[in-house]
Amino acid sequence: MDFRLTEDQSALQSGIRAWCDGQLPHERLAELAKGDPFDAKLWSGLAEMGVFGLRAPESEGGVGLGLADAALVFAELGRRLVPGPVAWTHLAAGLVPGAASGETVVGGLDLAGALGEPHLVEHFGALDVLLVLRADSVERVDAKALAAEPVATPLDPLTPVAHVRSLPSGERVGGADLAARLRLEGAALVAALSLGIAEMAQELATAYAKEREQFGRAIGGFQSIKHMLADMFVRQEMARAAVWAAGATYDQDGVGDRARAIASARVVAGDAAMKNARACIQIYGGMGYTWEMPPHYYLKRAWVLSTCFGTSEEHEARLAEMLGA
Amino acid sequence: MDFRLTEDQSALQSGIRAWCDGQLPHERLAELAKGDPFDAKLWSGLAEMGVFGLRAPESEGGVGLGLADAALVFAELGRRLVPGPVAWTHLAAGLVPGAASGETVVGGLDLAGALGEPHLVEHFGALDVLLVLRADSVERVDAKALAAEPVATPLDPLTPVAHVRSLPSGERVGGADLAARLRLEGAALVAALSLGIAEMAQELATAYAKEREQFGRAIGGFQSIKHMLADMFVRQEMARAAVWAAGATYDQDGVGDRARAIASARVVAGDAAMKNARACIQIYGGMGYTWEMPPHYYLKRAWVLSTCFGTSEEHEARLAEMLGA
Amino acid sequence: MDLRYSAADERFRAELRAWLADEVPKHGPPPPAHDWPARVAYDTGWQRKLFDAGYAGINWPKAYGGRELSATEQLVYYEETARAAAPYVGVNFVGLLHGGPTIVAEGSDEQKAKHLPRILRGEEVWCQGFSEPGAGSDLASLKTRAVRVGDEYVVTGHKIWCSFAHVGEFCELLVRTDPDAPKHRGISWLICPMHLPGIEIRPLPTLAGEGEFSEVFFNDVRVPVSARVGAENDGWRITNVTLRFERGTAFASEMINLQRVLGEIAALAKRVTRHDATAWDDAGLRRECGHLLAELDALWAMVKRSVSEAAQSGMPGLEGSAIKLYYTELFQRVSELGVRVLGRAGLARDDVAGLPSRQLIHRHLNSLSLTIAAGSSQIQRNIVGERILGLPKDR
Amino acid sequence: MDLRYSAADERFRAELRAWLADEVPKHGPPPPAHDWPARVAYDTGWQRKLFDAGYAGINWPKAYGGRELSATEQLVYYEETARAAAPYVGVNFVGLLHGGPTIVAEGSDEQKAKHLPRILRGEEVWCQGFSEPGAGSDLASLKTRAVRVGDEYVVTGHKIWCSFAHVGEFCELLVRTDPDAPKHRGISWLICPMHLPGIEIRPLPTLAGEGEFSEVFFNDVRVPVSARVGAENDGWRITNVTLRFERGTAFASEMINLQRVLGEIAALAKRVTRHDATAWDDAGLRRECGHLLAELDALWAMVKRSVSEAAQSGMPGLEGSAIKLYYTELFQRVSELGVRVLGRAGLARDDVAGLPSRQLIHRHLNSLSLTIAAGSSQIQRNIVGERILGLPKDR
Repeated sequence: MDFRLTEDQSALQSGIRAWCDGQLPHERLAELAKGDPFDAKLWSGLAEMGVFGLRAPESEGGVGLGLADAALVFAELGRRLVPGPVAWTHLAAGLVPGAASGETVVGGLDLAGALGEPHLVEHFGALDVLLVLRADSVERVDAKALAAEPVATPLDPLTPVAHVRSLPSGERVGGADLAARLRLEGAALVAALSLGIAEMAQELATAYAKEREQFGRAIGGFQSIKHMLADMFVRQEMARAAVWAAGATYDQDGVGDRARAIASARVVAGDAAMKNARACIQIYGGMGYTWEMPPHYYLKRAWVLSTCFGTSEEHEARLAEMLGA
Repeated sequence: MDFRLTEDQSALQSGIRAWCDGQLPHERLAELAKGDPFDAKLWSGLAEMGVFGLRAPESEGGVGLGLADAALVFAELGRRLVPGPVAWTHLAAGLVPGAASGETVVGGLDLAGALGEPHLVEHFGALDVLLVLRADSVERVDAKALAAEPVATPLDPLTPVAHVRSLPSGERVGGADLAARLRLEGAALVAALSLGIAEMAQELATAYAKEREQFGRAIGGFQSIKHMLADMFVRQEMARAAVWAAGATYDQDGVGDRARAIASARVVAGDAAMKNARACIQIYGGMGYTWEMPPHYYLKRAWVLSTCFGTSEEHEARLAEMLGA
Repeated sequence: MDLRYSAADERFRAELRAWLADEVPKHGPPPPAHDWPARVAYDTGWQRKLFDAGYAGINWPKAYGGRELSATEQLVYYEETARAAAPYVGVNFVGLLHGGPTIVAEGSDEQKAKHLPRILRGEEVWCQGFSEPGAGSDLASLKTRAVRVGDEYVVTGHKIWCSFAHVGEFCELLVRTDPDAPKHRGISWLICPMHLPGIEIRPLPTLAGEGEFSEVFFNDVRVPVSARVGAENDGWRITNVTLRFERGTAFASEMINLQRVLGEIAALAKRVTRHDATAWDDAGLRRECGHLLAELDALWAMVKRSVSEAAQSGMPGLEGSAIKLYYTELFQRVSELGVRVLGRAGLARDDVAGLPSRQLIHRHLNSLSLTIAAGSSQIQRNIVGERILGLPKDR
Repeated sequence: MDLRYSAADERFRAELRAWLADEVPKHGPPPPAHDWPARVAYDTGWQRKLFDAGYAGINWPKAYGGRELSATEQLVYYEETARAAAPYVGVNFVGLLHGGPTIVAEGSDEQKAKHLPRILRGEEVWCQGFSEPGAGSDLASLKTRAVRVGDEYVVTGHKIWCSFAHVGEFCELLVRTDPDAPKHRGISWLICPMHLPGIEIRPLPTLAGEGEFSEVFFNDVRVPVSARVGAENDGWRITNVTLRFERGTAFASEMINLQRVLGEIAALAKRVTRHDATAWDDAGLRRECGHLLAELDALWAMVKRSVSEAAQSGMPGLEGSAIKLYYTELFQRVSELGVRVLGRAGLARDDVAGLPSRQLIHRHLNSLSLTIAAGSSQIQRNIVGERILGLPKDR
C-alpha cells in the first residue's frame, strides 16, 4: 500500500494543471461567460491531453489509465472550472464513436436518480450526442435532431442549459448494468471536479486573506478568518483523501466496496466544494459579491455539480443502506 | 402591544431569581449530586414562592397568573438547575389535590409522543403521584404503590430516574383534550427551562472568558472565543423572544396560533440550551471537563429536557404540518 | 408583556389592509430588473401612493409629512405590507431607511424641511457613499478627503458599493475632514447632490448579475458646507446612528416576507418529484422546514421585543446586531433550501416547466451579500462580543 | 497510488487476525471503570500478550523489542485490532503512544534501553505531566520549575490533567529550566519517576465521573539529570515531536472503531421505536448516518495518506492537526447521535430495557474532552492556518 501519487501520476497532474492554468486564468472567466462558454479550441486541447480517452484501452486509441488517474485529471478541470460536457464525453468514450477523441461531443441526462425532471441538458448547443441514463437502459439520441429551448440565463454562467420538453426514445446502447456503472463513474468524476473547486476556493481565499488589509493588518490574521480557512483546508484534504481512495478502490481489486468508496467521496467532496465556495465569497467580502471576481463562479459550478449523478442525499441514503445491511 | 415585562413581571422574575441564586449557588451542585438531589426544603420553598400554583385560580389557592408568567419563573428555575419534578407538579395543579401547594409531589410519563419506551420516571423516589399522558387519556397512578427500579447512574446527576417495567392503569382524570393541553403546556415549560440553561451557560462562559488568561491575555479577546460567545448570546436572545412570545400567545386571545408559538419556542430554546451548554464546556476548556465546574450539569439537564414533552424533531414535524396546511 | 394589538391598532390594520387590497394589484408587477427607468418610476410611484394615502413615513414626524405613528402601528404596517406582497422599497431604500432616519435624528431644521417631505413623496432618490476599496469592514479608515474651502468642501476619493448611485439625486457621503485626527474622529457626514461636476459613476455588476451597485469617483467635487449633517468630524457617531437603523428594523418587512417564502418553498416541495414521491414526502425535508419556521417565529418575536424597547428609548438598541446576524444567516438558509428543492430546475435562472426558478435563485444569490454588507457577520459578532458582552477588544 | 496490500501484508493480516480471534475472547471483558488495580492488570496483561506474540511496538526498533514493521503493516495492525475489538491501550497510552515514541525519536541509548523494552512488555506504566492550571492552550507558559543542583533537578510545581498519574511509574514531565529565556526556549523534557518523595497526587473527577486524570503537585522533587530527554532547554521542540505523534495516528484504532460504533447505532435505531415505526424508518436519520459514514471513510483514507507520507519522512506531518480537528468533532457527532437514538433510555447511564446506554453515554461524555485535550480545536485551527496555510500569527 502506498497512497502517494506515482511519478506518472504526479506528471499527469502537473501537466494538466499547467495546461489549465495557461488556458483558463481567472481573468478569462468573465470573458467566457459573455458568449458561449463552450470553446472548441479548448475542447480539442482537452482531447489532445487525453482527457476523454483517458480510460479507454490503448488499442482503441485511448490512454488506458484508471479512474484514480481520471480523478486527478478531473480535479484539475474543477480547479479551473473548465467548461463543457467533460464528464459525459469522458464516460461515453468506448460507447460512442468519436467520444474518446473528443470529435463527438457527448452530453447526457440522468433519469435514473431522484432529479429527473425537468429535462435540462448542459451545453446542449455544443452536443452531437445525448446519452440518456434510465434505471434499466442507456440510450443515445442524436442531439442535433433534438428540439430544446435554450435557457436565457443559466445559473452558472459557464454552464448553459437547454430544456428538452419532449425526449424521443433513442438507440439502446446498454442495460441496467451499464447505466449503474456510468452513474457510479459519473459520481466519482463529480466528486473529483468538486475536490478541485474546494481546493481552488481555499487557495483563492487564503491568498486574498494574506493580501487584504483591514484595521491595519491582513485579515487572515484575524482568528475568525483564519479558522474559516483552516476548516476549508481540512475539508479539502479530507475530500482529496476520499476522492483518491475512491479512484483507487474502483481500479484495484480487493481494496474495498467500490460503490461505498465513491458515494463517500461524492458526499464529502460535494460538501467541501459547496462550503468552501461559500466561505470564499464571505472572505472576499464585498469583492466576493462582484461578478468580476472568481469566487461566485466556483459556488455556481458546485451547485450545478450537486445535481449531477445523484444528489448528496441520494448518496447518503445509499451509504445508510450499506451501513444497515 | 408592549413586549416588555410589566412591573409585576419584573418583580416576579427578580424575586425568583434572587431566591434561586441564594438557594443554589453553583458550589452546591456537586454537593446535591452526591445524595438525593430532591431537597424537601427547597421544594417547600418553591411551593411558598407559588411556583406550582402559579396558574391555578386564586379561588383555589393559586396565584392566578398565566403561562407567560410561568415561563419567566421556569426560565429562572432552568438558570439554577433547580432539581425536582417542577414541571409535572406545576402542570398537575388543579388536577391533583395538593399539587398546587407542593404538598403532593407529582411526576409523570408522557406516552403520547415518539419517546414512550422505556418508561423512565424522573425523581421517582420523591413522587406521590405519577401522571400518565396517553394520546387519548390522562391517568393518575399512586407512585408510592408502584414498583420501579432506580437507575444507579442517571445521565444528569441532579435528575435521578427509575425504570417502571410494568405500568398499571390508573385513575382516569381526563381525555385527549387534557392530554394535548398538558403536553403543550409542558413543552412551553421545557422551552422556558431551556432558555434559562442557554442564558446561564452564556453568562458562565462569558465570565470565564474574561478571567481566564492564556498567551498573556483574556481568552475572550480571541475572536474564536468571542464569536462563539456572540453566537451564544444571539441564540439566547432569540430563544427568550420566542419563549416569551409563546407564553403571551397562549394567554392572550387573537395573538396567534398557540400550538405554533409553543412549538417554535421549544425548538429554538432547546437548540439554544444544547448548543450553549456545549460551547460553555469548550470555552471552559479542561476545567469545563471537570465534575466540579458547573458547565456539564447544564449540558446534562439540557439533554434530559430534550426528551420531555416531545423532541425537537416532533415539534419541527408539527410546525411543518402547519406550514404545509 | 402584552402581544395584543389595541383596538386603534386593529382599526389601522383594517384600514391599511383594505387600502393595500385595492392598490397593490393596481400597481402591477415590478418591471424587469435591468430596466432602471421603469424601476425608478415603479418604486417612486408606489411611494407617492403611500404618501397620498397617509402611509409614508409611518414613524417620521408629522411636521415633515410623516405619520408619526406608534411602534406597534409600525409593526402592523410591516405585517400588512408583507402580507399583501406590496412593492418593496426598492430605489427608496437609502432615503427611507438610511439617510432619511439619520436626518430625522441628526439633521438641521433646514435639512429636514428640504429633504424629508421629498423623500416621503418619492421625489428624491438617495444613494449611499460609505464603503471604499480600502475601507470595508474597517469603514472608519475611509480616505475620501473633503477639504474645506470657504463655504464648500472639495471632495476627492473613490467610493464602492454605492447602492442606487446611478439613479440617486443625493448621496449620504462619508468623508474625511480631518486627516490628522484618530480615524474615528476626522469623519463628516455629507448630503452630496449627485449632479455636481466631478462625479463619475461606474456600474459594479454583482454575482447576481444586476446593477444596483456602483463605484463612484469624486474628483474635486464642491459640496456646500450647509449640506453637512451634524458637526464637522462628528460623522462617525452619526454613521453609527445610520447603521443602527439599518441593523434594527430596516429589514422588518423582509423578515415577514421570509415566512411567506418558506410557505412557497413548502408548496413547491409538494409539486416537485423525487423518484416516485414528492420532495415534501421526505420527513427530513419537512423537519428542516419546520425548524426554519421556528427560527423565523423567534426572529419576528425578537423584532417585536426590539421595537417595544426602542419605543421607549427612541433608538434601536445594540441588539440590532444580534438581529442582523440571525436574520441574514437565516435568510440564506431559507433561500438556499428553495434552490435545493428546485432540483435540476435550479440550473436555470429563468422559469422552466412552470417552476419559480427566477425568483428563488435571484433571492438566494442576493442573499449572499447579506452577511457581508452593512457590517459583515464577523463585524457583528465583534460588536455583540465587545459592546454587549463586554469582552476585550481585538488587538 | 496503490491501496492494495502486498502479499506479505496480507500474510501478516491473516496471522494477526487468527491470533486475535483466539486471544481477544480469552482475555475477557474489561473490568469496571473504577477498579484501577484490575484495569492496570488487564491493560498491561494484554500488552504482555501482544509482546510475547510479537505484536508490541509494531513500528518500534527491533533493538528495543519492537517489530519495526512497515507503515502499511501498522495500518493492518490498526484495522485488525479494531475489527477484533481488541482491548484498548488503556493505561499504556502515555508509554506506547506519547512518551515511548518520543524516546524512540529523541532519547539517549541508555534511556531507550531502560524504558522501551519495559513499556513494550507492559512492565512500565507512564503518565503525563504537561498541562498546568495556568498553562493549557498556552502550554509553553508552564511554570513548574526545575533548578539544577549537581546532577539533579529540583522540581517544584503543579500539574493538571495528568493521565494515569495514580498508576504511573514514570511521568513525561515538562519543566522550566531557564526562567529567563523566552518561554519556548527554557523548557526541558524529563522522565520523572513517580515514586520520588515530594510528589502528591490528587484525583480529578471529570464530567464522565471517573478517574483517569489527576492533579500532581511537585514539592522539591529531585530528578536525576540523566533522566532528561534531549538537551536542556530544548524541551519545547521535543514536546512538539510528542504532540505530533499524538495528533497523527495515536487514535488510528479509535477511528476504525468509530465505524463499528456507527454500525451499532444503526442497529440500535432499528430496535427502538418512534410512534409506530422504528427510529431507522426515518429517512432523515438514515441520511445522517450515511453522511457520518462518508466522513469516517474520508477520515480513514486521510490517515492512510498521512501514514504513506510519514513512511518516507519518518515523522507524522502537520496534517496531523487537520486529522485531529476532523476526527474529534466527528467522534462527538457520531457519539451524540447514539445518545439521541437512545431516546428516554439516555436518561440512564446504566443499561435499561436491554439498550446499551452505559457504553453509548460514556463514549459521548468522554468525547467532550477530545476537542479540548492535546491542543483544543481552536489551537489546531491556528496551527493549520499559520503553519500550513502561512497566515499571519495571532497578536
